[in-house]
Amino acid sequence: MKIAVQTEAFDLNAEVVALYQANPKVGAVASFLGLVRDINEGQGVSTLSLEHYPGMTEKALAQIVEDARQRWEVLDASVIHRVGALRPTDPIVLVAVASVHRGDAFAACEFIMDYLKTRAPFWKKEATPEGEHWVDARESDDHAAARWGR
Amino acid sequence: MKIAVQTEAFDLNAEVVALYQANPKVGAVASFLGLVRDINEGQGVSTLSLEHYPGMTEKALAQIVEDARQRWEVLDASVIHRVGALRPTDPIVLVAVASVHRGDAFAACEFIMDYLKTRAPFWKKEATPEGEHWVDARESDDHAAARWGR
Amino acid sequence: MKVRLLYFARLREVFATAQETPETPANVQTLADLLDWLRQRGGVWAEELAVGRAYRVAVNQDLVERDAALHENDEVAIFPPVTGG
Amino acid sequence: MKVRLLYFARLREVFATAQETPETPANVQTLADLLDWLRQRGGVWAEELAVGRAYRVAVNQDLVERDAALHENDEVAIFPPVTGG
Repeated sequence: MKIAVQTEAFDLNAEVVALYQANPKVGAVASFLGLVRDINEGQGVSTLSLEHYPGMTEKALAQIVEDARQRWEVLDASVIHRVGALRPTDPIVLVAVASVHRGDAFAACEFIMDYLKTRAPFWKKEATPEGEHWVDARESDDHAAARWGR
Repeated sequence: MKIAVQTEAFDLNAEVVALYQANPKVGAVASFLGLVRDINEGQGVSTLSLEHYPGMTEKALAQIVEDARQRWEVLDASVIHRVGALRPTDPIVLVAVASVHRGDAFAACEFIMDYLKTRAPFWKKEATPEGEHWVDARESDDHAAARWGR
Repeated sequence: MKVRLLYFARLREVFATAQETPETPANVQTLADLLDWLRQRGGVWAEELAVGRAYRVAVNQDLVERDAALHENDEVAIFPPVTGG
Repeated sequence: MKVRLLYFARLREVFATAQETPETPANVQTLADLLDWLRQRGGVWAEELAVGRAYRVAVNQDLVERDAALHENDEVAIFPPVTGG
């Protein structure tokens, strides 16, 4: 299991290969890449700054992955989240889950993303030509996490 | 949209980057990698041969992706399936879907995989130290596809 | 009518042929008729294509039901349930 | 009792502080008590920490409910709803 919070970009291929190459039981790897969207749609370049709570972040992410392991057959998993200054089309987060079958891999990967969105202490601030503002939490993220039950 | 059937390995990173780098609307890429499992668990190396129906395969995959586009907001998608001789830990199939939000990306990616498993004309033959046999279709794959309704 | 028949995977091996282009009798109008005609060959044809056996048929590269109509020069592929992915 | 208070994101900016280590009065036994005590500072403290405002609290890096008990040297973090991913 790999949990990382970092400013650097990550290599999707390297992370996914690391989950399966040493384990011939792995039949499925589901992965998710979250990217900075250009919500201004070309109206000037916007940037995003990501802040986090060092220590709690890693603990929260490890707990979310552990929760996923309790629910589905997870052979290995990686969660990498970037912090610092990012621009449109930059990758923000990678979640990858290796399992025997695809159903477990998909479910665990989506579960981890939904919980990360509502429980991992990251905050986004957006800078546009009109000024800076903190990004609001989305109610739809609470709904997405709630549908997994407890 | 990219649909490919090929003997060569593919580059997960290159395929995923191609889905988002030119489109700053993309906020989410869900991807799936299917791999050859070593079902003999070390009891001698097994190999898998994949046969397909040229022409129909590409048509069936394009139709499955089109069906996904009708159901979810899909900005772009790639499906690459290998044929020929493969060994344990070799990637067999890649499905990657780019969308604005993660819910659409996850659903469309899993839908494409479920339909590919039941509608795209590929067949696996396995060679083990005990001999060769065609891999049986799994009833669980029919159930997985059926849950999406029509 | 002339149709192009393709066989894949295990059925290609059992029938010992990958394709043929037979001239079918006039009473072969639908896929069901064609399957009846093939079963009359007996042996592995009767066995593998028996009603209730798990196989799939595509006409012109689309999966179809047994009542599909056939036309001159159609490409009809008969194969086991697929196992890709 | 001494607790370590951390503020993040918008609340860090509004409170104009990232952390403090106050000595709380004896009647502060739970997180709810601590929040009451902070609200007594008035101004942005009363406003941002008002009951019903959307903020989260973690004690020793676990998200907790308002009735959580506090202990000497606990790390208490107060922050807006998270927006990562």
